[in-house]
Amino acid sequence: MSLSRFLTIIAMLGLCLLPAAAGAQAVDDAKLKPLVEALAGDNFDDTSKAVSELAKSGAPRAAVILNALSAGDLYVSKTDKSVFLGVRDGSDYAATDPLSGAKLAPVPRSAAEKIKVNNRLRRDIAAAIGGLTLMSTDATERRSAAEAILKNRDPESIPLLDQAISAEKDAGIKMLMQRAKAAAVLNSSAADDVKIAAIAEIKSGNGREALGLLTPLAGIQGPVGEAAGAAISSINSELEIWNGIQNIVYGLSLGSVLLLAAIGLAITFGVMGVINMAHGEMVMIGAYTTFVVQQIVHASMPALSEYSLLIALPVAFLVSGGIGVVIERGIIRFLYGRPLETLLATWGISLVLQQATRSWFGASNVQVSSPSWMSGSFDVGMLTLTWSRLWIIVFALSVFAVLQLVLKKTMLGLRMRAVTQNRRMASSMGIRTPWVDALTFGLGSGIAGIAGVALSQIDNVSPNLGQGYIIDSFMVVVFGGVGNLWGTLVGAMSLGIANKFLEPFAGAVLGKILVLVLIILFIQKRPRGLFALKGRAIEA
Amino acid sequence: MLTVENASLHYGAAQALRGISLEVKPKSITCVLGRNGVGKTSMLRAIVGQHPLSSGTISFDGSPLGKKPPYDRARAGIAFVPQGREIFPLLTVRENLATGFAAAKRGNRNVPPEVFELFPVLKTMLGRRGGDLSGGQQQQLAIGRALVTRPRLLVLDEPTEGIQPSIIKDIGRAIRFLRDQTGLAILLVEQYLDFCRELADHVYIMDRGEIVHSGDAASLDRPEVRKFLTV
Amino acid sequence: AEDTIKVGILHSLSGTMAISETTLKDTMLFLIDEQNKKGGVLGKKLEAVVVDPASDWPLFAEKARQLIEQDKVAAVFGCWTSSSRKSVLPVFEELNSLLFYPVQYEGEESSRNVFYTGAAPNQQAIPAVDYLASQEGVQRWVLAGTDYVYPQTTNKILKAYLNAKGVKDEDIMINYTPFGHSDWQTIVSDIKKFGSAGKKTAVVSTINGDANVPFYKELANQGIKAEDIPVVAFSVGEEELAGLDTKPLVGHLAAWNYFESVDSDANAEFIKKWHAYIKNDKRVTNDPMEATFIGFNMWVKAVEAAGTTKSDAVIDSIVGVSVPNLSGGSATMMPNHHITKPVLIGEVQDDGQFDIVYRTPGLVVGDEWSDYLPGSKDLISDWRKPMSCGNFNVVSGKCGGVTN
Amino acid sequence: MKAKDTLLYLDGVSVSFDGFRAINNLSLVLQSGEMRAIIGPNGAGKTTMMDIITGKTKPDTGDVYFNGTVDLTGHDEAEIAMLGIGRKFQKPTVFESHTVEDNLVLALSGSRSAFSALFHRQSRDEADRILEILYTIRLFEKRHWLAANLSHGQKQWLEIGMLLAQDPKLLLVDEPVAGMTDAETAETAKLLRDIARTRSVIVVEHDMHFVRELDVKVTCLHEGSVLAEGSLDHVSNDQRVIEVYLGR
Amino acid sequence: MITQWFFKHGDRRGVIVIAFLVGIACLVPLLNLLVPDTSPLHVPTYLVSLLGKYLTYALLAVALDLVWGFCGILSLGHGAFFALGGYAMGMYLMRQIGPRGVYADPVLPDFMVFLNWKELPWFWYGFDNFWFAALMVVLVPGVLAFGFGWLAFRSRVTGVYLSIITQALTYALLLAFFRNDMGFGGNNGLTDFKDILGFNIQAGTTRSALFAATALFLALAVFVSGFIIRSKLGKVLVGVRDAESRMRFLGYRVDRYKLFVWTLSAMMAGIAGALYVPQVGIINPSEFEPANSIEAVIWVAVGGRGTIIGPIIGAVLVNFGKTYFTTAFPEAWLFALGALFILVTLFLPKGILGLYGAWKARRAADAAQKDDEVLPPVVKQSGKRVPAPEPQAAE
Ligand SMILES: Nc1ncnc2c1ncn2[C@@H]1O[C@H](COP(=O)(O)OP(=O)(O)OP(=O)(O)O)[C@@H](O)[C@H]1O
Ligand SMILES: Nc1ncnc2c1ncn2[C@@H]1O[C@H](COP(=O)(O)OP(=O)(O)OP(=O)(O)O)[C@@H](O)[C@H]1O
Ligand SMILES: NC(N)=O
Ligand SMILES: [Mg+2]
Ligand SMILES: [Mg+2]
Repeated sequence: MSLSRFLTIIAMLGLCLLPAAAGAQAVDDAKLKPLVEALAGDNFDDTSKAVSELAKSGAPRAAVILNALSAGDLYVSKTDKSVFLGVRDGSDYAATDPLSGAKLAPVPRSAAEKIKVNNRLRRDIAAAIGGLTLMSTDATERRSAAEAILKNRDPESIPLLDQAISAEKDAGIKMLMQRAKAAAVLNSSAADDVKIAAIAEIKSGNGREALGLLTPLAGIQGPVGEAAGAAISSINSELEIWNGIQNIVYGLSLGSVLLLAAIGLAITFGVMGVINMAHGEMVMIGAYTTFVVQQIVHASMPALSEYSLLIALPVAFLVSGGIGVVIERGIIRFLYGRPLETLLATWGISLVLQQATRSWFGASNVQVSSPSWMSGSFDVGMLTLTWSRLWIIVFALSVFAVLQLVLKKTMLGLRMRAVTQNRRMASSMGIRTPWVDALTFGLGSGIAGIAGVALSQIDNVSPNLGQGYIIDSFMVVVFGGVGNLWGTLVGAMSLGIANKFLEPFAGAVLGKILVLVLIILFIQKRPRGLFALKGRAIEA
Repeated sequence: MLTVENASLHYGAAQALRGISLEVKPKSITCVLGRNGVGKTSMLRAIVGQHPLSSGTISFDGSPLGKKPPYDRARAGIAFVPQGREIFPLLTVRENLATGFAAAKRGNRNVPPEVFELFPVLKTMLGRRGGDLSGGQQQQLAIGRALVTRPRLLVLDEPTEGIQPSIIKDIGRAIRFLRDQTGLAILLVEQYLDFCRELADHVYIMDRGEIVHSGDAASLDRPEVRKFLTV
Repeated sequence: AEDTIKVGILHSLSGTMAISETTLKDTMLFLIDEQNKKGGVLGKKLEAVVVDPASDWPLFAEKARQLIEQDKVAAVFGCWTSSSRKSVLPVFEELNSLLFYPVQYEGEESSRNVFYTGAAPNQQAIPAVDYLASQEGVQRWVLAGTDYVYPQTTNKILKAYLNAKGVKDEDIMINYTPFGHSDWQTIVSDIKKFGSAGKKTAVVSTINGDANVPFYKELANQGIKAEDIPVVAFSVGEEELAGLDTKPLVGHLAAWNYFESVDSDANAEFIKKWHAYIKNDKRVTNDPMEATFIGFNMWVKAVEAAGTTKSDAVIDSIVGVSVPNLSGGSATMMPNHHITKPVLIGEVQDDGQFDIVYRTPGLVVGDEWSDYLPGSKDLISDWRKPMSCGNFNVVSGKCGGVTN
Repeated sequence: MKAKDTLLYLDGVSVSFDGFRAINNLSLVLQSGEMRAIIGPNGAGKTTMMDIITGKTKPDTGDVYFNGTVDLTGHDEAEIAMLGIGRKFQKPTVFESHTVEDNLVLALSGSRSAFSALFHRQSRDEADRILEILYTIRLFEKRHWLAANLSHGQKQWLEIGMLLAQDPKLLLVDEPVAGMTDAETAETAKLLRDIARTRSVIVVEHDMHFVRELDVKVTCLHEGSVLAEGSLDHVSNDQRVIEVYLGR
Repeated sequence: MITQWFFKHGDRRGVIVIAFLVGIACLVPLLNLLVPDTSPLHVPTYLVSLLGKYLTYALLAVALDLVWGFCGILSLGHGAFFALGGYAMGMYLMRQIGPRGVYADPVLPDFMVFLNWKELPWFWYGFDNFWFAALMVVLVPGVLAFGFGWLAFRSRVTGVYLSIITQALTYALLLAFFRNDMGFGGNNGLTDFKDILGFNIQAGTTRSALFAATALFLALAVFVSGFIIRSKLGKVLVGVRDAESRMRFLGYRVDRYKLFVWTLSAMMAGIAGALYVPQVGIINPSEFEPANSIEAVIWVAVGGRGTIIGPIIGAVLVNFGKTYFTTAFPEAWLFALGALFILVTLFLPKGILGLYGAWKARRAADAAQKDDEVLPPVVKQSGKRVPAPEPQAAE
């Protein structure tokens, strides 16, 4: 039985190879022209059909044409219905003949229409191109070709894959191809044992993806179904563990965001005792500074675009810090000794800053783009972690470390603490209190500003940005224990992790409510926060 | 070295000093006495710049201090040991002492050894938070902290308050030592008569915001002077 | 301009909703300006009265009352959130004035004094789901929304609709998040998980304003591509995309009744004039702007027809009024005070615009009382005389709200 | 020794802060009607001992009994105060935004319940008592002043006044004469001796003249335990006391 | 009798305020209902409900000042009590609609019908009865405040820690009430009210009556607060504000005192909310927003903390400013309001009422000058104004 099955497969392989062999022969352009023209069909079904035919034709430029279609660079002339590759050039399209690659006369924009693609088409094209580029010399093309087939699971590509697998040198791509093949096999009418081998192959890969491929099989009666079922439950139990890990990692990541948002406040409020309702606006100003810096960099130094965030960091620090200094000198300094009134004044400041931003930049979001090193994600086991989140964790911890160093190890830090504990006496010790006050508030604000740079990567940049963080920030600082930077760190992280552990079973809304209730109850146990300062020193 | 001329001071509507004049000579110990609430602390606050005068002048080294803020006065060499200690509660003892570096010259940014000789307890408690110390320990810290600035004029407001007898003696010795060795001028407000009598080169007595007596230490034993200090 | 007709503009210019509503205030000023260039209405110039209800719902009610009683405006254009509309509704009814409400909403309302020029759920959500099911072959659905009435109701309707089409409960995941939610890691990862069951999966998003940018950023970063798990949104338009880098989001969808990319002469002209008015070529247009445009023109036409701005007359004359919309057709005010609209599905492009991939063949009439909710399926609304009832129960044959 | 028949009984009390032993196996007994002076170097644990008695600090180990039977470690500050233990703090603490008179009104003995406070009307007796105290502490003229505006010494007096108003069975007085003139010191000593006729008093002071004038048994604490006890002459001749406390 | 007693025990300013409030409680409705539209004395209905709304805010502010100004408890969550009172009233008004709702359900409110609720949840029982609802108006905020306060004061949570957990409380309630599942109408809240105690809620007479009721309740609140502050209990509270632990050493059970005013204040806030809802016609979760509570704190600060009248002035003034500015400069009004807050803090450290206090102090000082005697900077006996030193934050 297994022999006969083997023979059938051989036969099938042979059949499948036929079109590929046919494709190897050159086909003259005239025959292809109607195919290309058919891409501009009236509905997506027609286009889709044209795509697969074009791919099967094996025309050397098919990949180019299909890529262009997918990218939206293929146009159809309104007058003669001819199809061309277009690039926007003022009010015209610079046109190229899709088949020959020859330059054509420019076509006015109004005379041509883009050939529309939707998701389904894009998927079809990717799969079609996948077949065409599986043997490409470019590794990335081969990789995406394999990925496309893995998604599309077309049994027809099995022979192609075999060919490619044997030629493949890159181990990673090879594995991907093998998985693609396994996926295709599962989708074919291959024999049970071949399928079971394929299941093993799939199971060794990415867990989530494997689940997606295997779940439909689980219902099948017989050995394949059983094998799939076993594979699924083993993947699932592994996923359980990874879920726990994921909660912790995501919790740390959320915690880092909270930490960043709160850390400036830990200075202006925690150290200085100013109930700084304008803290959120300092964060917002940092985010807007990032926006402006990016605009300038894009416009005048496009080469540095990738690093505009790094440029924005010091600028945001200076801008927010500078505004902080101005606020301190202009308003806050008259309020030392009456901290509750700082609430009123800074609330006023926050209203003014919000409205100023709104008048200046408009009420809606502005766009801050992410450099490539902060885009995308990577997998660790079954956990997906995005680069932006990772960098934010790293960044938050670094900011924390630097700040801790400044406060604990520098003369400035000592003076800041002395001034905020007893301004009058600090002055009598020779400390220039106005200076120190301005610098402290500036430092807190500046740090809020650089937090804004980081938050611009994951959140809205709008005049309301700060409002979204102010409550959480106060919560973190107070939960951790006012005046204790370590408390802020641990507070932020524990709130983040608590949130992430509650979210899966309580849902995001109830989870958040529960966290708030936990904070209320926790404060009963520790009325001065997580890292409460103890002893007489507090009452002194 | 320090001259106060015709100084008046108000708290809101209430007048606490009424045209006070006094002088502190270099290398000398000047002692001010008076009952509770006569304005001693107010005068010291005016000298160190913590409260503005409503009229009159204070000059240090011949130049009027005017509206100079406290930190400039500290940097000019006036150190202050306030009533009620006012140490920084959340800073450690070491850090409390280090706050004095702000007013010290660059080369002098260390704790002079006399401080630990005088108050050995501070050395054992360097890592403890100032606010956790006992009252007397805090008082010792406050004096030590003032010495860290290497002042030329040391202003002390009831420095013996709450300090154990043996250390009071030490403080007396130290003050004298500082006057003799480093040429420090000292302005001392005290209630502790014996302490004053032993130390003072010159004494003033205040009553109701005015100076009512000025003389040497011996004059304190005169009955007409004594009456200012009775109830 | 001694004798003018005053028009109230009641959109938040500060607070959380300013982000969306400010544009509508500008749109109204633009439309009034255009109308005045054409000579105004009934021979009088229009005069805008702008107030800022500051995203504060009771303030909406206060401002509405002030506009009507103090400023004596002929009609008010405004509100965005349903809460704000709910808070002004009694005021409009009590003082018998007119409100034109330009935003898509959950339905389940029909007031004699309010004209709903945004979409009802059947003019947005249901066609979008149909599109995904037929064109993308979606079998598994994530209904993700912000935890408030509009998403909850829409999802209720959608769930009933999907169930009716044979989708099982296990293939529907419903997820709610708080307002302004910004940490989407877990949810996006859950969506991924839900999508790896071997069936084509899509997300139907009723996530509100602020939360969208972080949601899409996370979506992009975690690599959920439109080809794998498409997201179709009902509250994400050109204005929202302006805050996003859309390159990783190409192919995700939105369902509206208008897109800036609509290819029509009316739209081209509207955009041109808008840019000229606002003096900024980069300002986008969006669906609520179109709804405002339609509502305003309907009001103008109804006033001209009635020959007066008096509320009762306008209410009588406006039903049946038809004005051009921006997508090349026209919109008609129906007896239920909702309008007819085409439904468009667009895919996000890398330039922040939408490519229209689907358009309903005809116009869809806004359904105020959803057919998919048990409590309202028997209700209809018809404000024409003699029925003049917003909630007529076809089974009992009674008008619910007025008689017992 | 038995706790019974004593007013205050401390036995084997220890307390440490972050590993530092501030009170170390301290035992102290006070009979009712007794006045005791406590001396000892700075940091010996005198204030901490008062903190323990008044419920501010809980001891790590040891017994603290009041009136022979009441275990003070099981009560909070307010309850202990209501038992009849009053305290004057080392650093004067008064209610700064109340007038001098209101400070005394608040301290005046009587019901502490919120309800009675709401409907409280000052009786003649109470008014007289306040006047009397105002004269005693020499703040009669300043009775309408806000306490915030008093000088340091005046606050000391006000606090003594509050203690008097409270009329407790046991008075704990931490450095009452710090910042007082010699004449006032003598006055205070007289006052305390008067009080001690009817109540028990513990006084902490560094002023030896004052302690001498009190003329009572003296306990010298050192490093959290009793170093010497007895008459002042006895204690002040103790070599160890001279060594750590009095100096030469 | 009562007036006699009142004049003897109330201080003069309190009496004036109460008399004024009672006066407008009569006058405004009269001017609205009896004076013809054309008369310049006519008070339009628009203004009546606007003033009514301001006065409910003023009542909230008085409640807040009772705990903050006099007892040092800075609540950043008083809006929660206000909103709960409002919801209790809203539930009554909802039930009053009866079968007149759009779905004509005799029992279920509209939002329950369309969200497919089958029966009335238990916590809606009884709200068809006005007196039950009225009881709940004070009981629900009262019980919540009592429970919350009992925990917090017993654990000695003070200062910013207390402030922040009050904020957490209102924030949690905000999120909870947002949920449709809670059965309070989700974010749309309760609205579309028809009548109250059988009177049409939109009728001019009803509005006037509600206004009068609000003014009278505010007068009552002023009276009660004044009574408390002038009593020994008031002195204890101020003592707690200044030196809580010292108060304990005097034998006062500080937690009970705090709990008493805290709960009372929450109940007052609940009444304010209950009066607010019929006048604005809607209650929804946004009333729980932390920003609303902070705003209430700001009214108190602007008017003058630690006074009874200051909060009223602050609430009315700030809200009048908001009403006026949002119309006069809709695009820039936040600049005006923000600047107002900043300027008040900088130049009127004691709030607007502080101006008066400063003026009085100056007069006292002038008098003192003549005496040539060191006179007290603040002459006070009646407890009218108690300057508040700041609790030391973060030290
Ligand atoms: N901040 C203040 N506001 C108002 N009056 C004050 C203030 N500080 C002190 N006074 C008053 O000014 C007068 C002088 O006070 P000062 O503190 O200078 O007295 P003192 O001589 O140092 O007294 P003591 O010996 O008690 O320390 C006193 O009557 C006091 O009540
Ligand atoms: N909370 C605390 N944390 C750390 N150390 C403390 C704390 N409280 C007290 N101490 C230490 O305990 C010791 C005893 O302090 P205490 O205040 O009781 O001394 P005292 O006898 O009253 O001294 P003084 O005469 O100076 O007032 C001191 O060394 C002090 O530094
Ligand atoms: N109506 C809405 N989108 O709230
Ligand atoms: Mg003094
Ligand atoms: Mg002590």
